[in-house]
Amino acid sequence: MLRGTKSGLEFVFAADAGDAVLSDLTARLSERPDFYRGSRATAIFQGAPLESDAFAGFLDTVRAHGIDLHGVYGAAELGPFAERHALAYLGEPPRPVVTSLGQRRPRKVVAALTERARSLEADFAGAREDIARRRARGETSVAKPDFAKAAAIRAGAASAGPTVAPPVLTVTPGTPATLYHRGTLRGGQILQQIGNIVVVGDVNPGAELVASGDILVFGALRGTAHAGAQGDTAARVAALELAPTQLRIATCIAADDVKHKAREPEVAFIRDERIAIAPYAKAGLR
Amino acid sequence: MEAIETEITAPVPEAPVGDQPVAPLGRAIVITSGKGGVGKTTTTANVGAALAALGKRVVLVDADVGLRNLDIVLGLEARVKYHVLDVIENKAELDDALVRDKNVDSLYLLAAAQTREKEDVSTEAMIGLIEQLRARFEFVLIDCPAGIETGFRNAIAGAGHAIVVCTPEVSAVRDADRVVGLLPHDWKPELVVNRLRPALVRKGKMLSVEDVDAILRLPLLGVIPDEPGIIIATNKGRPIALDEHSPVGAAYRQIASRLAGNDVPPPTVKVAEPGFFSKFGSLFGGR
Amino acid sequence: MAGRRIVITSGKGGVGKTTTTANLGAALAKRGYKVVLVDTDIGLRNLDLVLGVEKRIVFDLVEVVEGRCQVRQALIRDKRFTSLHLLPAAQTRDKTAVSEAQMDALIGELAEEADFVLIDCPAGIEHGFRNAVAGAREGIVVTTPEVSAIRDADRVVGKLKERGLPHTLIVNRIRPEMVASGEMMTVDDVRDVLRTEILGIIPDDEEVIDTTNRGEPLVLDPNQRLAPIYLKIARRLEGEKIPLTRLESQTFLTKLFSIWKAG
Amino acid sequence: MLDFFKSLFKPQGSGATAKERLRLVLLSDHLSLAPETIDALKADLFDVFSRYFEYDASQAEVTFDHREREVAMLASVPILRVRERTLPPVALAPEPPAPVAVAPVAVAPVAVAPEPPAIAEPEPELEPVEAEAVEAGPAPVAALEPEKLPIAPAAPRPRKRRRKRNAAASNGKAGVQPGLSAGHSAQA
Repeated sequence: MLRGTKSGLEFVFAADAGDAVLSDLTARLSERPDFYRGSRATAIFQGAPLESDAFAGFLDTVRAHGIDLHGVYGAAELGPFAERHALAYLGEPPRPVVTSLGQRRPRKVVAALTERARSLEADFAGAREDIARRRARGETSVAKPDFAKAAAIRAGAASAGPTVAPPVLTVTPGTPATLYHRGTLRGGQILQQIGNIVVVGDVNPGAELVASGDILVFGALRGTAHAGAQGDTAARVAALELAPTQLRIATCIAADDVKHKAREPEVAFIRDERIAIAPYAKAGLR
Repeated sequence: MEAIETEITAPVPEAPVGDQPVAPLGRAIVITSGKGGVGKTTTTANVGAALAALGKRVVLVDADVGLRNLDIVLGLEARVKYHVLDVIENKAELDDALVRDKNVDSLYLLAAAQTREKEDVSTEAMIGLIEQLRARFEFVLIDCPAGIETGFRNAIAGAGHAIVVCTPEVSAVRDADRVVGLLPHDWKPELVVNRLRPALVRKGKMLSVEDVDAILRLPLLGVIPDEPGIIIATNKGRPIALDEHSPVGAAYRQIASRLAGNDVPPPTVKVAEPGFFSKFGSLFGGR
Repeated sequence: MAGRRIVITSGKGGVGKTTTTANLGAALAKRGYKVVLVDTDIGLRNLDLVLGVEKRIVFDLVEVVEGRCQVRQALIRDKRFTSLHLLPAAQTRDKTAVSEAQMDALIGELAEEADFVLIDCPAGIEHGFRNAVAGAREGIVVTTPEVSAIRDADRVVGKLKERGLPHTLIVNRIRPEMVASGEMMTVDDVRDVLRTEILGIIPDDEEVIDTTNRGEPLVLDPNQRLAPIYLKIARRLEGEKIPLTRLESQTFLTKLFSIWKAG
Repeated sequence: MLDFFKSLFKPQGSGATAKERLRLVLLSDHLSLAPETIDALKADLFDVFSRYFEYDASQAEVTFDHREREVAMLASVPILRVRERTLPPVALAPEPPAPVAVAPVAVAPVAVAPEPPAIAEPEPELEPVEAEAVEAGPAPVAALEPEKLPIAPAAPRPRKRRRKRNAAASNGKAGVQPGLSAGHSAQA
């Protein structure tokens, strides 16, 4: 299975994985030939390493795609296997951080994303890689809100009489406050906030909400929402009608392809590196 | 030279002289939409003609510099001598640039410049011009250009109220929504749904008025059915609002009387069946 | 050899520019060409909607120009036509975010690896129009047989001539029954008035509204009446000489028949 | 034969009127005369009219008409009252009567660019228009060879005439009392 994480791409080989997995992974890569060019990757063997020369062939295609496979995680005896393939042996596989949801696990907790959504995941791996690399260089993935410009617009707007509403509505930086906005957010408007955002009203397609904390929409979220924009994977997005054009939490991206016309409020959060959507009432996430 | 016809007609109205009680300032309304080709110019011409037919003194301002069309829809293209920029650049008096409609007496047109750029008009000049017109007319309807660039900003700068024209079609609704987001917050824009085809709505092939309202959430001013008669009227250069037995004309007259303040029952929508909305789930939520 | 850089423009909005760009692009892709569609209508993004890929946009044209991502990361590949790509416009920016020079360079870069780069031009003749035309080397003017659309198309033809760009004309939304009854101008009328060569004639069809709502270019569906017409226009664009199907002649005969029947 | 036969059947619907109006509008757009010059020409014509009689400016029309081989300019001007004594002719001499004499001017970015105007294409129907159009025009304007024709007049015409027009205009145009309908004649 191919997975994109904060530290880059990861090829995960389950214990019982046979050679078929290799050809599947090669096919996945060739589908988007140069999308992952220049990204770093590691291989994780949950079981015994694949001794066959098919693995060597796999390594060649990985390098052909310009992916720098620099290390292998796995059980102890992986050392010689790693040297044979000129890879660094990195020891035990990293334990995925799973925040426990408590006993009352809701039965149909996760509206599982469809196959098409999962393929989107792979599609966005390159994008995630790029964001991760830029964060490593200290840049935020989202352009820092330009407070000076917003203030100027607001100042300018005040003096020039009936003029156009400022496209960017922002709040003074510093205290991670919550930006409260009443009224429908129209296409093309963007709310950026260090902290949380609460919107009472709809967020129409084409509008964007970007917050470093949580996002709550007391209405229909049809536009794009990006919570935990500075890497906070605990951030959540909730709405009475969650039908976003696109949903991002920290570095995870998902498009709501599931045709679930839920009649109830829902919340989206991160569970093992992926965005999960659950009915708000049952999610037990208070 | 062609023989000069002799014909006695009433001259152009004069600005009210100082001592007359200064009439209350007219209402400046901008007709906008974001997306082009949804019927802004046709709506401006027909609502203007209908208001004038009710005896109101109306001026139509074509703010679409470089893409002048209001004159052709009204059939006055031959009578335009001076345009907005001439007045703003003091090359002509406002009186000379005002062209009177050939069908309705109290309807006047101030045409756009055809060979100039939108950036040639400054926002302050536009506001000044609209103020001048509000002093002399009860209604100043401004035909706004498509898009959200300089032309759009100048068109809405002088106005105090907006009518958003939208066709029941996905990208038109989205662009209208974008424009409403750019209008000053204290305005209460009203919606006109244009070119509705009830048969298509029943077949679920076209958005219903409810679907459009679900996104835009604006008070509904009028619904205009899609009739070939409109193309014929534009070809002839005669507003269809003056045609008694045309359903489209009636719709425009209804909008005009609603603007003139007589309380007219809200627009009834013939389509009762479930809209396109329910069949395809949330409108933009995907298939 | 770098691909052809064609701007699809019209002056007046709502005449079918974006639908034509999407379907012409799909038709060319279906014929095996590598096609990149560029939406330059910054602030009023619609091409993604017509292609049904609005959910997959991560980066957009302005972010590419500002260097915040590489071109290949912003390009969205259509799932149905593997050789059709879209570079989406930005939604929360305005047209001044990009300059004519940047646009010319960007289109040049795209044309290196594509056979056709179709630029969907915004309505009007302001900054957006100048950006779209700056990147183009050829033009297709879309109009409808309606008075103000033709007048705006005439203005745009003048501007393309000013820049020395070769251009052809697509007459969209012709209603044969209204042409027959003399209530609508014929294609020849439009050509005489605009004095430009005709690339294609597209009759009015209510199905188009449905396909745009569902985000599926109609070239996809063979039993769509308009699908073969877009394919024929694509072949003409490639240089094939295909005679224009005269819509009126077909309606002229039906008119004759109706008179005989009524008489 | 088909065309003749077809024309029998196609009644003169609004499509034909639309084409006609469009052709005129585009013609005035296209004619190598910049619309400003056409407007200036129209304004001069109305100035000349106003020296001889009072007319209703809002109803006056100046259009171009395509005759078989040339373009005619038609003025239809409703007269209110003929002047007893005509106003002294405005001395035309000092004013540069035709913009032709003006030095080469930086061309304003007008639709018609320095390269040969659209009409120059070998369109048989329009070709002669170019050469004869101006002579056939009624206004006694100096002959304007097409190539030397600058796209836009260099300096806006001096405003001197404007005052005379206003003088003429002020007594000619009585203020419209609200409710005065067009039919009712307003004797100035």
